[in-house]
Amino acid sequence: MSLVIENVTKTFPGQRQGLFGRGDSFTALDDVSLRVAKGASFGLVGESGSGKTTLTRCILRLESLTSGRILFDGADVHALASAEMRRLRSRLQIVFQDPYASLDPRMTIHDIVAEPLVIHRDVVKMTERQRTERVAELLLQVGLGTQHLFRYPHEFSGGQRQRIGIARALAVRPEFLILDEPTSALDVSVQAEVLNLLHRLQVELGLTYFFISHDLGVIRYICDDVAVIYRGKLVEQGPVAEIFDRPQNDYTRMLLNAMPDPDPDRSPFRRPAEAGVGA
Amino acid sequence: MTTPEPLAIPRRNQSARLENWSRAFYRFRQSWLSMVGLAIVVALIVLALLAPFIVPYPEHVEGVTNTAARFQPPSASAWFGTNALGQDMFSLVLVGSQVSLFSGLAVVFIAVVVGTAVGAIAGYFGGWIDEILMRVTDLLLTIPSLILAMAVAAALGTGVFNMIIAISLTWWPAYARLVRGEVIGKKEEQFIAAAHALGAGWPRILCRHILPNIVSPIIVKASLDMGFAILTVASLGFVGIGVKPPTPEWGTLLSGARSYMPDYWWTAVAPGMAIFLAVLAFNLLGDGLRDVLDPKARR
Amino acid sequence: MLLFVLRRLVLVVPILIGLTLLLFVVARLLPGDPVGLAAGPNATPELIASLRQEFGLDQPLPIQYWTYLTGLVTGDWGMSVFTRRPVFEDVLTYLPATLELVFAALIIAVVVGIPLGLLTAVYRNGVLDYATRTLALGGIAMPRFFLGLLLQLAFAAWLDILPLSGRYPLIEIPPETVTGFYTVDALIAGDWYALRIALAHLALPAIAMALSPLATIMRMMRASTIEVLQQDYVMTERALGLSNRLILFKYVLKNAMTSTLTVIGLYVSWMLGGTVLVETVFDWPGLGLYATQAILTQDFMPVIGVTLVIAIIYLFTMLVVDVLYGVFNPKVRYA
Amino acid sequence: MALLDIRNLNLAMRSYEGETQILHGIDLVIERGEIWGMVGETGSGKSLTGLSISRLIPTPPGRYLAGSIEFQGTDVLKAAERDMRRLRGRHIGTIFQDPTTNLNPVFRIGTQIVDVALHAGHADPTVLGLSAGASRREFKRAAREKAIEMLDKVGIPKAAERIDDYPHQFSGGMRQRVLIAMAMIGKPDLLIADEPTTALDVSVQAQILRLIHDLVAERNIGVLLITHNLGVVAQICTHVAVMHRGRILESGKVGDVLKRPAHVYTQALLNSVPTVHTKRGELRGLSGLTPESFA
Repeated sequence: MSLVIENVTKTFPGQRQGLFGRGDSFTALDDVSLRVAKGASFGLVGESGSGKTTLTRCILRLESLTSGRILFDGADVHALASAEMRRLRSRLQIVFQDPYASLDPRMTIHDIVAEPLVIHRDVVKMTERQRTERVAELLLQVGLGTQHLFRYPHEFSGGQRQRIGIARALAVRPEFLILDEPTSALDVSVQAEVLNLLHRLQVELGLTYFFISHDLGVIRYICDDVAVIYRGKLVEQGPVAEIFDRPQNDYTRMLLNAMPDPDPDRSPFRRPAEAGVGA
Repeated sequence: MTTPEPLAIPRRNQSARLENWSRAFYRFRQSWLSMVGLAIVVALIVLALLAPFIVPYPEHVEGVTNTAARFQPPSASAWFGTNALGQDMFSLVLVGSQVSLFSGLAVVFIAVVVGTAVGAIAGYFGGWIDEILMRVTDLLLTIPSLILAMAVAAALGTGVFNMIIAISLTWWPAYARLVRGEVIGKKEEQFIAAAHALGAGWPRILCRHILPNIVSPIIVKASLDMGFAILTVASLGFVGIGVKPPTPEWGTLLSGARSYMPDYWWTAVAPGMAIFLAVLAFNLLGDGLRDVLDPKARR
Repeated sequence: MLLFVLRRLVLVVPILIGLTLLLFVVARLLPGDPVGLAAGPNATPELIASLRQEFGLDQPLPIQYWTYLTGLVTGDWGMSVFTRRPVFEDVLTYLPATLELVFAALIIAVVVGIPLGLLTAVYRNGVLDYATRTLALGGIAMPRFFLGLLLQLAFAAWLDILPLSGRYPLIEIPPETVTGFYTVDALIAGDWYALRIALAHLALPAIAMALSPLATIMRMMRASTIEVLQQDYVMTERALGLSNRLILFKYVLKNAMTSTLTVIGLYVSWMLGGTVLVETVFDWPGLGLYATQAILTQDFMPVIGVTLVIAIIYLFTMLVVDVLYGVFNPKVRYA
Repeated sequence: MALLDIRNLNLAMRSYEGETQILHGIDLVIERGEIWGMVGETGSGKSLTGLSISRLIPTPPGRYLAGSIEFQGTDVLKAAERDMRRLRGRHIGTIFQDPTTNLNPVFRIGTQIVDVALHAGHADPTVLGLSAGASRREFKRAAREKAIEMLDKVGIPKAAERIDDYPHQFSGGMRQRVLIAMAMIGKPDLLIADEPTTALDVSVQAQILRLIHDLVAERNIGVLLITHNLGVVAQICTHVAVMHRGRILESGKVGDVLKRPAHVYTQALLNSVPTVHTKRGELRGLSGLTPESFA
């Protein structure tokens, strides 16, 4: 089972100006090709406007493709009939960036996590009682207690909500998980716990990760391979160790240098004399 | 896997939902203005329901006149005094509340149902469906609602049912625009993309995710609109296109009283104040609901 | 900017055509027999037939609509069966009275509403704030026609300082028409006596019409000012030492105006539609009275004429509001 | 006497649920030329401390229970509003986090920056290179000139033309530069920057930090940089104060605090940041900490 992206290009039509005129179109993805093997942890690094979110929406068929193909386990995602696509969705899930916006504020935690079980009830045959037990089991799996199963999202912290998002994604036992900057909205200490949780889940459930982030430290910690995307083009791709230690592309090199490192001695502003001595 | 110790699953008690509502009602109780509004609204509805049973002079309501007791000022026997035909104003106004309240309710109900349906479909599907539905809505919005309602009511003939149809015809577009805007706003939220990614179809997304999240602005507008619907019903009555006599209606009563101003002022003040109180009550209620339901609007 | 205005104009045409079609269908298909009413109870069949022929009511509907449409453009808006005069002529005579009333009410609502909204937003929860807010709630709830009656009762009947109704006393000669607005014409003619009479007659109906919009504009202005005051850029301006007066009247006001503008635009149509009520109370010879008589006699051509004029004025106002919105909000202008 | 001397600052904030104390005795001294980092997680009270220095927290709902904030000798908490207004913009410059919401959308950027320059100019004409008696027109002309000069200095290309553009015509990075120009145009002695680069991409963040560093070195001013990002602190700050739930747990030179942290919370924070060198499994969040460790 693997994800193959072949020469995907996506252009958005320009804004409609007046009745007839149309602004210039915008190319979000330009001939992107990459492969994610089963069980691997593939990282995609890019800044805002680089097209990384558009790519995830294309993989999930929330956006159409201008050209190119996306194959999931050999099946062409954008050619599937809607029924097959629905079944495929149970094997491919996503965790979003903003813990405050990715959970329906009007639903209890139980209903949120149980929703995939309800949607795919033809595949996952469960009674109401079994669904509740499965939800409780999932919450424990992501490190949450079951005592506030029927509470609403606004009663939880950012870190807890992100765990609920992960529980929902795991409900129908997917094989492939897309993580769209899952920890960038969290405090650094909470981020560490969520990253460790994700790592543990991958090992225990044999999941394949497609991990999107602008934080190179997070990518290094979670991913085996990485691709760097800049203005819709993949500028570099390969094993993390290789790319981080010997970047070939200027943009990658710039990103690596710009990333602030908590060790003062590595600061570009620090003239060696100044380090530790203070002005 | 973690060791499968017994899962402590709390009963699906409604405590969470209950607690939510009690906290909302606590905030509602904070502003006494909204409580006053709620009290009047409840009183009005109860009075309107009980009107036929508690009316002091039921025969006046059927049109019986008592010209001997013409133009009595407000007194113990006739709290609001009597009109040109000697009928007890209090009874007329009391029973008149039935027409105003229930037609107002009917107009808002029809407008909310039709408007929400049109707005949700136009907002969710966009494209040419949105274009067509919105052009029709804009078209109806350009027409001054009162005149069109008058024209339709006059052509279809007077009567409560025709009046309700006439007013709601020009009333639903406002809801269509409101719901369309809200749906377009909510459609972009991440939890909607999440529902898509889970494989949910458009009916589930629209009804289970989007609509519950836009219910508050609709409730607030509906409660504010109740007052204005009563006002429009009374306006039609005032212009002479309201209900067929002898059924009493606040607008017609006020219009009738006009010719006897300024000497017998109470014949006009009674129905006038009734309209004012009803509209004020629903506005206070609407304001209170907006502060509770729409946290952003908490001033 | 011009392109922005042109684009908006192009969008208005389809709505107008749609409007005439809708009105035409509504009027034609509705039951009710204007000719019968005009011809009188004991009219002979021949008289009714000739009347129908005279008004072209016997031709097939599409033809009637086409002649109607071409007529619209050339100023032939059909005949009023009741007044037996061209609708276009009637509309032209009654329109200025309604417009004068609506503009006067709008000016009162805006001139009083905007500053009051701003003040109550800045001095939130003060005595002024609570007083104006409760008054505003009362203002919105007060039916215009009932308010009209009360004003007549107080100022005309008991205090007798303002005329009870009517637009101009019959015994007086109104100033010669330039704009059709008595107040403006009197000013142009420099006839202070005529101006005083015109204003005296205009005062009560304008106030009755203005109270509800004034209250809503005030509340809208207050809400949007409060929202703007909570924006980040106001904190930055305050952090960089700009005075509260400069921040409020320059930086906050312009932002708050953008959202209040749309409400003002909507109120023009609400007022135009509602003139019939105030005109009935004050016997104000405007389009409202004319429309009411037409409706009561089921004479559909004037109703279409009046509704069309009011719809056109509404579309024109919305265009002006959009343009002003573009002036206030540069992002829209470059869209 | 120090540029900024905060002593035992205690602040409580009232919400409709009641009053909660936010700052529990903050002590901080900043001298000219020092770039102080104030690092802490959400809810640590770092932003409120920053806002207190220019007394931007309205009271109510805020209430200062105790302590003082002395800026060049004057106690900010007791100063008259008029004096405070003269301090803001002229002696204390402020930058906030989100460039998309900190510029007034319906005004040209020139209008806003010229107004700030005029304010500073009236407080001290020499800022605009004018004598006290200059006319209004001269003030306006000098202010616009200074604005263009400042925009150019912060790296806005073709500043003379772009001064009349609207905020929505600039990128996030450019807008942050405009905000820095506005904060620096009054020649302040202290710059308060609340998460200035959090909303920006890493590449733009590096340029903005470089800009702040150069401006500070050139004008020898004090800086309070509020952030949750330890990397930013390590990169640009000379000193750092670690905050947690309204208390400064540890403060001192960056080299000491970040290399040899004395407090267990600082150590835990440092261990939570995944750098390009962290090996998988090394990350440990705050799991090891108990409430006692903050006693």
